[in-house]
Amino acid sequence: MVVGFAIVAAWELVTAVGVVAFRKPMYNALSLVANMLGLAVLFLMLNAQFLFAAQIIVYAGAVMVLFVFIIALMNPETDISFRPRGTEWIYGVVFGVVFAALLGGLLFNRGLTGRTGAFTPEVIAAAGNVQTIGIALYTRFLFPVEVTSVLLLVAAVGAVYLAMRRIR
Amino acid sequence: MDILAPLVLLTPLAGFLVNALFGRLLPRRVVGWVGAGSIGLAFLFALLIFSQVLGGQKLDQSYFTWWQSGDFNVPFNLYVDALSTLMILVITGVGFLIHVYSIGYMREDSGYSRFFAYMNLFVFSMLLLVLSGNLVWLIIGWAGVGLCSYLLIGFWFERTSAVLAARKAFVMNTIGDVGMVFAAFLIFLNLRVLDFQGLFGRVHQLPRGGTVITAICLLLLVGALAKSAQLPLQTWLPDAMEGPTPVSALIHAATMVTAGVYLVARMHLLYDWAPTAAATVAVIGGVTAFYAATIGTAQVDIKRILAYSTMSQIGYMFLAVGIGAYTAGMFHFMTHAFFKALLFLAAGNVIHAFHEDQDIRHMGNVRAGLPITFWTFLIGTLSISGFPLFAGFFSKDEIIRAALSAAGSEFWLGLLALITAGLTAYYMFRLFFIAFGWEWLAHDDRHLHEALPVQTIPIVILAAGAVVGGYIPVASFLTPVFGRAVEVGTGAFIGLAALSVWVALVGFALAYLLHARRPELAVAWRTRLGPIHTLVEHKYYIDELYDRVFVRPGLALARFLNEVVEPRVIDGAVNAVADFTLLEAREFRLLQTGRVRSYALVTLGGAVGVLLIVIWYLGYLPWRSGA
Amino acid sequence: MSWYTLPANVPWLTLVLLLPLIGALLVALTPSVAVRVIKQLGILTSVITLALVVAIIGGFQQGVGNLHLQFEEGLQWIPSLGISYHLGIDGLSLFLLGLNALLFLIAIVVTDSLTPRLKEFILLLLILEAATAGILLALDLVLFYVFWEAMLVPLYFLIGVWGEGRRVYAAFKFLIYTVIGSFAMLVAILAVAGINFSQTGQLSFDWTVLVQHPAAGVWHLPAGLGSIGIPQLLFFGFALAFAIKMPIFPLHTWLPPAYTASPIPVVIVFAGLVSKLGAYGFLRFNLSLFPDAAHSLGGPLAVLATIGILYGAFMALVQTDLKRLVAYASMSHLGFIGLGIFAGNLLGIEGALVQMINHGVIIAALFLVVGMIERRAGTRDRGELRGLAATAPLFAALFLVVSLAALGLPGLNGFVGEFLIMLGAWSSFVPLAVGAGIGVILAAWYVLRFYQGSTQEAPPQPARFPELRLADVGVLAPLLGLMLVIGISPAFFPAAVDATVKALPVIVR
Amino acid sequence: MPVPAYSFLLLSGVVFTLGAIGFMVRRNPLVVFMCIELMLNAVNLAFAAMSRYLNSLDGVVFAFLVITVAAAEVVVGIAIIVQVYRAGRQMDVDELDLMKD
Repeated sequence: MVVGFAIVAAWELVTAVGVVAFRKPMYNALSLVANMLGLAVLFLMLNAQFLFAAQIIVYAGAVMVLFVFIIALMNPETDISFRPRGTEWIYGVVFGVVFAALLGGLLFNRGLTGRTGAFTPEVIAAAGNVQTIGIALYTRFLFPVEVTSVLLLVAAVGAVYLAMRRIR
Repeated sequence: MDILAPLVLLTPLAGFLVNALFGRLLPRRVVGWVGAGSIGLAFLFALLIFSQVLGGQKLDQSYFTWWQSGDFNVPFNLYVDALSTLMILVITGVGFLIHVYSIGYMREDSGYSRFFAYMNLFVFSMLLLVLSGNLVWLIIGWAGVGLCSYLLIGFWFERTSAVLAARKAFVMNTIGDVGMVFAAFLIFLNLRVLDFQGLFGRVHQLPRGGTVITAICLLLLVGALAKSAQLPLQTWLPDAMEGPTPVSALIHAATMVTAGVYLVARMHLLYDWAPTAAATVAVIGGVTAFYAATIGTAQVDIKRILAYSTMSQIGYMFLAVGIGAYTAGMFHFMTHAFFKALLFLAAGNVIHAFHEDQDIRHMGNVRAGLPITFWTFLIGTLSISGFPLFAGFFSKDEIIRAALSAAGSEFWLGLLALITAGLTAYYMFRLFFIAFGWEWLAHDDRHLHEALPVQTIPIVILAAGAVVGGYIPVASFLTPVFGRAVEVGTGAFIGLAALSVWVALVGFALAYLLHARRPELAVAWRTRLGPIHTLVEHKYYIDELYDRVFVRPGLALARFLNEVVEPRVIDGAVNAVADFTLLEAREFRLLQTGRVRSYALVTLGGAVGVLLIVIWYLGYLPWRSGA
Repeated sequence: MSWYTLPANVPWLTLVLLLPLIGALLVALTPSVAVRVIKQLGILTSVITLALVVAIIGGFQQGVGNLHLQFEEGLQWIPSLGISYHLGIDGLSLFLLGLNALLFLIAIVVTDSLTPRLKEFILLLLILEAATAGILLALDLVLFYVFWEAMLVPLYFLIGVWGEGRRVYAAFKFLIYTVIGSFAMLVAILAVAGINFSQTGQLSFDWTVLVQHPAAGVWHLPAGLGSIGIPQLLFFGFALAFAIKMPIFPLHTWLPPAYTASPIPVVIVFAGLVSKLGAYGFLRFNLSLFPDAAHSLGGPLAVLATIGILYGAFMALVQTDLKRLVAYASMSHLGFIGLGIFAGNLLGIEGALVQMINHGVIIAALFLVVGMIERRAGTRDRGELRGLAATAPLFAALFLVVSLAALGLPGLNGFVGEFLIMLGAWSSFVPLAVGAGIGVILAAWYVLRFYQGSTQEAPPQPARFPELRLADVGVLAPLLGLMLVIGISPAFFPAAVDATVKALPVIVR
Repeated sequence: MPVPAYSFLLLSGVVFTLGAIGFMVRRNPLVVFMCIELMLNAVNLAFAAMSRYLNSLDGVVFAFLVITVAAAEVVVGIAIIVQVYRAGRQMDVDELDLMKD
């Protein structure tokens, strides 16, 4: 188990660096696909089969296909210059590192706790993973789910509208 | 009586409402008789009350609540005793005669119904003032009187002078109202009552002559001074002559100016308890009597002379109530009501006959043209001058006697009153000789016409009152209120009477000499007295003084606030803050670059900050151990 | 009061809030060319609202209910934060609610049908009515805040769009001033709830909860700079919002431009009602939640209120624009209300309450009169008006009654409030009562200058000044009636509010 | 031996930071977008991990919602990028500053 996690974690880190560091957008996109697949594996290890499926279908499938299509369609050159303008990015990197350090400090201190719930792996296994999630989604989280669906609808309409219109 | 008292109030109010709401639709005859008739009816009710009060009855009845909260409980209650009965009799009786007179006097005025509406409201307010059983409603009546005087002084509102005079009267009266209101506060906060019955019962809880009772009495006095035109709040009264003449008669004889005297008399238990305040009343009264009389000697406007004579006579009344001779003061109030109403109404006839000219030097030969007016005016003059056996003689004499027989400072006030009596005789006969003239001063080419019977009959009735009013036993009627007046020995009585008659005769003789027998002497003396005459003629320049000290600085301060403080200082400070903010905003605007990255940087910084706070709270920072 | 009992299961107060909104919706659905329909809809809505409010006032029972609150309605809104939709009415808000309904009716009636964009105008007025009613009814601090801010939006547009002169400047100045105060109040609201949470463990923004646990504590400034009482600090936060709204000297400079720029229907509700909401806020929050701070800070505020009385009076003395004149007169009168509130005793506060109604009635009537003058004469400059009593006697007569009420003539309504306020002030701060008395004298002066300057002397100017029509008299009539009724027999007023005022924490303390 | 919870969280934090750094340094809007997706994924990982170790479903549900919202966001975002591209502008976030005050 630990070994498996170590391998996947390393995979994740490498692909994440790839997303940030490759010059060609297509490579970035492919790195991201790889990263997401790795993430899906991690979800499996966390006993979240439903998320695993959603991750593969929605992210690695739909979203990344969209990215790749667009990149292929527009065929942008290599990034004009890797270095952004201004000095903000330097502070950004510094902040990012500080952020990670703080987060790490927090984690190593085991500062994060939470209230334990009733859904132990055994309970989930007994009722079936997807069924449990489904019941939660459509009872306790009904309202957020509905709101999200509205959001999706709006996004779809917006995307169509934007795609139709030419910017003058 | 608990029904009669409101009826006395309601009939003038009904007259007011009819004339105010429908007056323009009604024919003039109806308007006039509604106006006068309502007062007449009130007089009849007052007579009924009088008969019951003679039988020893009193009334203190509350009709509805005005405000109740905690122990602040103010009802609308009416209080009828001998004092208020005397007041309502004079108010409605003399008021009725003045109303009847007005039917004739105002017959050609375009504001006929308005005039009667105001007059009825005036009488109503005055009745409310004297019948009210607590201070709040007294103040309401008090202010109503002030309002009506404002309305009637400014009756001819097209005239700028009338408008200004009305405003002056109102503002001065408001000063008095505020004084009254403050007095009411002190009374309530110290005694927790505002109704008279309770007040009279509890006033002795205060220390005698203490600060509180003195302050109460002095504040009440401020109200009384404003309403009764006594020093130093007297300047509105002469200007008030801008109103129609019947209004002057009503203000001076029956209503308004006597309210101050009534107030002090009504509150006599308080003034007895505050000797300093009472002495102040007496001093102000005596000084005002003298002051007004001196001014009266130098005026040429017939109504102004009468106005100063009123001020002077009210001064007598203040002197009387100030030294504790309440019955004498109220007695003089009654006789004064007769002869002053008479004088004003007769003067109104003369003014009408001389085509609204009020300058006494342009008048003359009245006896031939207006015989009734002439003779009644003479009766009035004799009465006010204190000639023996006329009404004024008895009442004025009583005041002077009371003052002279007292020890201490009142004695000097008595002497002043005596001198004033001489002055009164002088300026009244000066007026009479110049204006009403003898044949040798006649302006023959004028055709003078006597007034209508509706005007002369009230004057004749008043003249009768001015003659016989002195024989009415007011003192014994008022005994239940003030107690028995101090008896003076017969010898002293006759001696003092002879003295005052002698003084009056001196005044008469002087007037006869200077203005009838040898007018050139008057001219000579006027030049010889030069500056003093100018000073007196200009009312000691007190109007000008007030204008310089209060009115102009007030307006100047207002302009200064409006033009400098408001725009520069206050709004300036606000705008400075706004400008500073704008300046800062312009610098902060540079942060809005529009580039995604800078926004993201801020967001990231925020995330770091949040994390820091979380960690700090959980106590994981190295420099803070423990949660 | 309490001539009858209203059925208990009807959400009366929610109806008061909803009716104007329903009216606004109907107006919104009407085509904007149907001018008559729109105006009649507006009038109908406000008449029904007024009738409803009158029914509620009639059914109000003195001294009944939890904290003397009646017609209470409560619904959870954001339960996890202790925020609820809690409405209720007591002696503090009862008659103001009536004033609210009455003034909006008058405002809509006097709205000229030729007003451009009438539809939006009426719509905004109705929304404003709902917001102001909400301010009076809300018993949850967050709900109150929501209504308080919601009031600004329609008001801003009503001044900025339909105003005159420097209308955008005026509206913006008003907005900025108010928002600054509102933010201070928002912080104070959050702090009040937070402190209550730390003291009682119950997170609630409910007035009925907070009023029973007055905040306490002292905040020690760092570096030994002394300490500030926390109630005083919170008091200040609320006071800033309300003092600006009232306004209390020297926070008043938004007022003259805003009143001058507002069209007459707007200024009627603006001056007649909105300014009173500041005073109401003082009573509802400052004096109830921080009684100790009210005692310690009441003095300085009372001094400011008295300065306001005199300052407004002096300013009114020299104004030539009638609207500005009435604006300063209003400020002077509001100084009285402030003085009564900060006197902090029974009579002062009751006087302030009745004076709030009086001020609404009187100022609305004065602005109506100014509007009539302006519409007939085409000018508002005092110097260009003279002798109108000769051409329009009825107008002059009604104007006179309004003026007399404004200068506090005993027997009319202004006197009742001023008397009680000065009595209350006298028992707390004697010099301030004397200052207020001087203000009364100045009021006689400036009101008479105003009245006499425009209606008296000769020759009449402008020469043609049409007499009032029946409709004009009808608009003024309810206000004149109130002036007389409250002036002569105001006993109904303490009969309804006495229990509430006596139970105010600032008095109980 | 089970994997400790904080190792998942740590991984999540590192990936998130990488995404954030990428956001700060890249100029191609498409890549910036990908970095955002990376950060969202990192968060999802944290959600799922906490859900697992606290025996609660809330984290999973939230992760699901995040996926949905991310999908919506990508759709709209890419539509905007396409529009900008069509308008012939350079693919450079530093050039897109029309929102400047």
